Amino acid sequence: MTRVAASGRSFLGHSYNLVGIVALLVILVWMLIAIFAPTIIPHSIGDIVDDDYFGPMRQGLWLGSDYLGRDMLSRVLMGARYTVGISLAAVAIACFSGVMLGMTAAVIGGWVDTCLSRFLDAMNSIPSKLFGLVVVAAVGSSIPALILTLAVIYIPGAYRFARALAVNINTMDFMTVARVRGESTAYLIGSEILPNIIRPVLADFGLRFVFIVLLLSGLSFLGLGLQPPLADWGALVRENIGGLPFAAPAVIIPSLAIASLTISVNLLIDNLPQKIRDRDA
Amino acid sequence: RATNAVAATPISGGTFKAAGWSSSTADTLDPAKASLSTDYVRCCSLYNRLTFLDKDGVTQMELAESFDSKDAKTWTVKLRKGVTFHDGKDLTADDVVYSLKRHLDKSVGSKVAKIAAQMTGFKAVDKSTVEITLADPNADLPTILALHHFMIVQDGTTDFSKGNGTGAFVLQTFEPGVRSVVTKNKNYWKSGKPYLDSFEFIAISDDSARVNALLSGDINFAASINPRAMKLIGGQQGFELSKTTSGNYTDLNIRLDMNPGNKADFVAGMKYLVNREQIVKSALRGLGEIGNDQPVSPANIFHNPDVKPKAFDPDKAKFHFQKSGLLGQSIPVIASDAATSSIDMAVIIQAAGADIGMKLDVQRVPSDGYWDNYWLKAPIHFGNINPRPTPDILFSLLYASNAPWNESQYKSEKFDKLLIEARGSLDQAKRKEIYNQMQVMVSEEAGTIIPAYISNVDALSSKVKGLEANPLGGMMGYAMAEYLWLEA
Amino acid sequence: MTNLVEVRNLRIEATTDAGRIVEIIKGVSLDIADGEIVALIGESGSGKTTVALSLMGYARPGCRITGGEINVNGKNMAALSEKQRARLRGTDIAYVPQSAAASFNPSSTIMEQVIEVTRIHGLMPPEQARKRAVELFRALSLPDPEGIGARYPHQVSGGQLQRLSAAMALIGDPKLVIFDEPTTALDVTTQIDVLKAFKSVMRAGGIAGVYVSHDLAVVAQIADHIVVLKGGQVQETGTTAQILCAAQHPYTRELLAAFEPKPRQAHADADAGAKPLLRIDNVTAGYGAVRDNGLPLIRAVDSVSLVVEKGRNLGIIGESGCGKSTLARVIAGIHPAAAGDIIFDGKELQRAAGKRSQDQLREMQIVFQYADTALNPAKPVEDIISRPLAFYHGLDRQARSKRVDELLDMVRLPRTLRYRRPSELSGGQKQRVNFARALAAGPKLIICDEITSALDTVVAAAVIELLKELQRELGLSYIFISHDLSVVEAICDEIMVMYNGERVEQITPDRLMAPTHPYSKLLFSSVPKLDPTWLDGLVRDPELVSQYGHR
Amino acid sequence: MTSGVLNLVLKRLAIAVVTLMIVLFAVFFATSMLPGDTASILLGQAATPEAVAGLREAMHLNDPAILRFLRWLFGLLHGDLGTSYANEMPVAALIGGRFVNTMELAGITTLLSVPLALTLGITAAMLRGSLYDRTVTVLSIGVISVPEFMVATLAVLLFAVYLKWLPALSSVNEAHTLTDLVRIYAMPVITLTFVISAQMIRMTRAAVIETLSTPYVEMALLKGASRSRMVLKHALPNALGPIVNAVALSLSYLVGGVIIVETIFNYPGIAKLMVDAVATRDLPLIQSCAMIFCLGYLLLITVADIIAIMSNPRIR
Ligand SMILES: Nc1ncnc2c1ncn2[C@@H]1O[C@H](COP(=O)(O)OP(=O)(O)OP(=O)(O)O)[C@@H](O)[C@H]1O
Ligand SMILES: Nc1ncnc2c1ncn2[C@@H]1O[C@H](COP(=O)(O)OP(=O)(O)OP(=O)(O)O)[C@@H](O)[C@H]1O
Ligand SMILES: [Mg+2]
Ligand SMILES: [Mg+2]
Repeated sequence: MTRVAASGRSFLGHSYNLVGIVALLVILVWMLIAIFAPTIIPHSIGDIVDDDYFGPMRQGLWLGSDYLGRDMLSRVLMGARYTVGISLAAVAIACFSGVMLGMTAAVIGGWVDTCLSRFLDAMNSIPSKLFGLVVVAAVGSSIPALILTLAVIYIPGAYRFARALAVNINTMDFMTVARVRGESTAYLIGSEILPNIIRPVLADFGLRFVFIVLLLSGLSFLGLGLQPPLADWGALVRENIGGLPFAAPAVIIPSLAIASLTISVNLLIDNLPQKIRDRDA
Repeated sequence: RATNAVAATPISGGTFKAAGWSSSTADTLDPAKASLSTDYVRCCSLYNRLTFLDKDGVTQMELAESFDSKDAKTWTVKLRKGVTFHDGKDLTADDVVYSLKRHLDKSVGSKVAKIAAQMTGFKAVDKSTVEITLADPNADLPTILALHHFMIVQDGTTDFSKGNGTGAFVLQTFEPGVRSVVTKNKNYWKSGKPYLDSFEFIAISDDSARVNALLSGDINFAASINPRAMKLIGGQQGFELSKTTSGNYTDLNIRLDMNPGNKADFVAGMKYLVNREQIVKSALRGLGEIGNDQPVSPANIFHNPDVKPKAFDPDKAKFHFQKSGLLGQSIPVIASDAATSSIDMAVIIQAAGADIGMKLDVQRVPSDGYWDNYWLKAPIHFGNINPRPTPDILFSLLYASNAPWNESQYKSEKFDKLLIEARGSLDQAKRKEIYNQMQVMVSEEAGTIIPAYISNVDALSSKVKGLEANPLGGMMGYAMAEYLWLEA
Repeated sequence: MTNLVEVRNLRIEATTDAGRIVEIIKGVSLDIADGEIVALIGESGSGKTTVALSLMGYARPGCRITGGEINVNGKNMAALSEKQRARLRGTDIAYVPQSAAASFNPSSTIMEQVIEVTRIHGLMPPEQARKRAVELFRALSLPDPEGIGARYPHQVSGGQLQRLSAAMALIGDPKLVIFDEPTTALDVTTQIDVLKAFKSVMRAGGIAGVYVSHDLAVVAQIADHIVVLKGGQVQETGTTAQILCAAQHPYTRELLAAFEPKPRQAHADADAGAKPLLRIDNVTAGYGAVRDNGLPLIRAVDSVSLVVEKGRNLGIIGESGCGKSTLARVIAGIHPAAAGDIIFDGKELQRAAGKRSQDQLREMQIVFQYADTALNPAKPVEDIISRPLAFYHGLDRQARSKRVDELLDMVRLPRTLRYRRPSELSGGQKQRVNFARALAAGPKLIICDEITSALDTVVAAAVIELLKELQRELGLSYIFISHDLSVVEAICDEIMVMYNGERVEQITPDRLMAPTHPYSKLLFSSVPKLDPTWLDGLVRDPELVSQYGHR
Repeated sequence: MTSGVLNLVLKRLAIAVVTLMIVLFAVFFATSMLPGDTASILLGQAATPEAVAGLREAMHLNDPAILRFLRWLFGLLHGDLGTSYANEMPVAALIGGRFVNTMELAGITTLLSVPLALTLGITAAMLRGSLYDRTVTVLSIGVISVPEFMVATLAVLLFAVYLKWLPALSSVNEAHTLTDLVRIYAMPVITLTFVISAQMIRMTRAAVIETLSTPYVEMALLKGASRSRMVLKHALPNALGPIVNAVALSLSYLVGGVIIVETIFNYPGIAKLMVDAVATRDLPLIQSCAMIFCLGYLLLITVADIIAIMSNPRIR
């Protein structure tokens, strides 16, 4: 019930807490790696540098080798590009459109709500494998197509969740006040409803991010997007899963990478910097 | 690697549970339609063929007692007597005629319709004699009929869900895409066989799940395991591995009638760029034999051992690419999980190309629909060819000018002539010589790069005895159920 | 003899986002003897609610009890564990919240919530509790005492909710009840009944009470002692008689002075030339299923007509639940009328707000009765007030900020409040933010639904002064819905009396003391006087009471 | 009130039927957009043009697709799901047992995961900001961020291969006693619980926290309500809308999304059937599976919507 104490430091009119800062740092580190990966990887990601497969960690091959004997360190670093980049883009699109649509439906109500809800329900009941295959067949495979597919798969869920929250807010008096002021739907959505549902929506965002990170690897098996030897972290886990009985770093490291990123994103969301409102008072 | 020594006396009894790697709702008990290993295993346990291939690749008689022909065109087949179907009916010449003739019926959708098409006449001479007439002479007919699709079913059968054959087991349960259970045929015509009381076959498509099921004791046999799991099984007590190198291969096809394959130097360059040793070592984890672009594998008696593997030579490759003017251009290469190991091979070739400035753009496409949409169609793509018993089948399916699956669109009049000549000849030595020559031609001229023959490794509990390798494929050419027994 | 409640040197602090500490209560001490009722009065924002809540050992989120002792029934509430406090809440000490509307759980029925205390503490079987609740409903003059429990909070009027929450507090037979402005939402006739009911219930049970109010007349009727608070400090304490007759502290005197009704200056331009700004004809509206004739099942407003002239004000009075708020919502187009016409500034208005033009919407502003739910909890005051400035007037950032300061000054709120969220404001502060927002639009007509009900007399007088000033400057008109007859009297040119959804009479303030309609008579005779004996000595026409008293 | 509810339910059902039709058509349209048809896929590597043409003819695949779709729909009206193209068995027979299996797995998982997730979500919300809360957050996110196939494989390695406590495969036809049942379902159910719980936990937590700061919860506190009562009686009912939606979305995964669990534990369920059906372009089977998924999904969200509406008297 009590708000998390605004402990920790303040900066630029916001207060931060330690967990949030650490989470943010982890994310930033991964983002930097994503940006600079091509210049810092020790080996080309396609090169087979180890005679053994699932090789252990050792000098030169700091994270061991994968199932073909490729350098795991390079692959994980490069994988960051795709996992961070594609997943963030996709989850942003999915949540943004889903939440916007959900709030719009709740605010406008009536047949707009009914049609949108039914349409998105229908979309959600089409199996994603079928959907992925159709996308490949129709527009071919590319990273933008991959991002859009991931987004489209997760829009209905974000929509439903946001709508459920927004419908409750929509019955409040302050919504009526804004309505009789003649406010546009866009304002009602963005300024009256959103601030009240932003926390659960962000929590949802964090989760969807995790799902997308994992689904990403699945779609590459349908031929969407990433082409070998490129691989996102999920795909790295998948292609090296045979190393699990040997506790090969090739399967453990990408799993840890996924966990570090997804947990950080969610912890950051739980511990977002808070705006200090009475700074000049 | 472990070999399963044949113990002295087989023991009868026991339930054998084995897992293959693929299954689908399209699973069938109709031998003509059989398409997956799962189907072959089931059909082998329920039906018999006229002939079969033994472990050395030599054709042996099964339901047939003899195959005779003077001109390799008209064949007389004597059938074994005293063979009965599971429902009690005797095996007759009519059953054989029906079984073979079905393949010509388009509505059956036979997988070997093309091969069967050369059989133009079937005649039940008497109750146990069948006469088969071919369009053109073919000395390989007894071997061809050892293909799994040519299993003998009862005359008039259209509903195959009963699995009514002459085989070693009787069908108990069959759930497509899930499992089948068969039980010992007490009236089996091969005396003493089978040893097993019942045999359950399921499919576990996930590689590690299959191995784990074996290790946990849920199954006795895991077919076709991932080479990387060998380490795991090798280290465990009570489990063994059985390796078969049959003629299965994954090949890189460069269509000679399309850009860039129409530039001879590009094809030549690619042949030098493929690091066969690396592929065997890394992609196949040593479970394969280096190939040199000849489809006839060492497991086949007609294999030409004089065709030597082309050495990996990036410099020569670069020279050819430069000559073809394609160096530096981005060339798409289609790979898919549908063609075993093709993605790994593609990546290896891609990396080699990158070193010399040859950009190969590997495109992974869905395995779903791969054979329909990309195989044979894309300018550069991978194929995967299952073992065939004879060079004639391989060449006429894959390399003759009119071959239905001419993967690289190789066309040579000389080759076509040689093919017909060898087919009609009953002289083994002469055929061997012709086939040798043809293998050299394919290796040199066609656009199909066959870097390796892929070995198949089955893992099994040490209690399972009697397993031998067979050139037709793993699981003793899919027919293991009939020969295995379980140690108490 | 020790007292039931002894508060010594209580200090309460709030921590702001920046980590700055604001002392809200600065060393308050007070005593309450058994069975005694002590009133806390003082200006809005002076810390009344905060002190009252602290008696339960509770400080609102963001606040902390930092010093002092709060002895209730021999236990120091500040030192008890949360579990021990919970055991006392509802049974020993009960609370009637200031904003009843927000304090009811919207998703469960009223009855469930009223008898919840008995469930929590296992006081009696639910059946018995329900019976007792119905008795309390009756004692508190609620309509339909048998059936009202089955309704949901949004289905009853504000005054009804306030009484329901009193029932909720009384059901556990507490030793001490804290009433936080319990009658502000009540009309005077109901208020009398409720006050009587409170008084008799408390007397009968020997219950002690803390009565938070700004209404001196009401306090005079019910309290034995009065504590005057300002800025988190006690200014003066004394018996009711002492404070009312011989107040020492200047602030107390100021409060008392503000209570005296000011002589109304009649409008200079009260001539026939005035043009009607708003006219409504035979408007009918209500709730529930629409019947064949297009009218709703429950009629909250029944064929009401009225006229508001430019620059003049209309007061609407009537008992709680008579349909005042519904009428306001109908005029504003929030709750479209089922029948009737609304003509504003010479043009016929659409019944639904959504179909009206932006200027029409701007020119008519409504200030909601429940400031609590009408303010977006996620937005700071500044954003709330500056929105109409940006929306209607397109002011830039700086101009907006300046105007927000002006508006805050107008409604007597400190400027530093602009960064707070509604949950960090006192009841009266919220109400004024709500009003400031309407002012920001620059309307021609403001419909004020109880905008001074939570304000102390001094601030209320200031707000009324402001209204008059604006009217003089800008020619505004007001529709003033209020229970507070003195306020209505002070500002309105016409007063409409509503009863049971119908308009029963329209009178002018000059004739205020001589209403013709019997209901009006009853109403006006019920206005409490500053005289502590007024309530006990009040004799009302029994015929009128039986006819117009509570259904 | 009750007639209002009935009305609502009927209205939602009507809408559900329309949605179902849209989905069936969309799935049909999507399938026909995919390259390749049943005949060529069944023939696989043996698909010479003549052979394909012949088989297509024999299977009546040359009829216009829309006609086949309508034929299937018409059959559906008579309760006939049609005959599979791939193996000529009645679709109902193919689906039957697997459908029961899927429902069993989904049911058991629901029984385990929903109470677990709600409890964790609610308690985390109650103890917001505490170590317990953070632990629940980290664990629940950690658990879903490990890919499903890895969780499953790890479980098998541990419990089946090394400890030999549980079978590696979940062969339902070998379950005879309750212990068998527990042993067989243990690993798939745990894996699925891992997968679907996080969403429910997080959403419950977020929604409950949102309502815990309302004045009526404060009022409950002042009535002496215990923490659990404040949460369960006051916060939870008002947070129900988003929570049931999250639960419904999570559970809908159990119908069509369990392909990995089905594959690894070799559990014959309906998800794999659909994948097979798509691979063979087996229209009647695809349509039937799609219908089941869609019905399951619609059922879940309709129930969720109704609960959400019922829980807020203002929109009821
Ligand atoms: N949503 C609703 N559904 C059913 N009845 C309602 C609803 N809202 C209000 N009512 C009823 O309509 C009547 C008029 O309510 P209204 O809010 O207009 O009263 P009011 O005069 O403003 O009272 P108060 O002074 O107490 O605020 C009341 O009896 C109330 O119970
Ligand atoms: N969370 C908070 N943070 C900072 N200040 C607060 C917080 N909550 C309340 N306050 C301030 O504390 C002061 C006392 O508030 P309180 O609610 O006790 O006033 P009140 O006397 O009850 O006023 P009213 O008559 O308007 O209800 C007010 O100035 C208010 O703005
Ligand atoms: Mg207050
Ligand atoms: Mg009202």
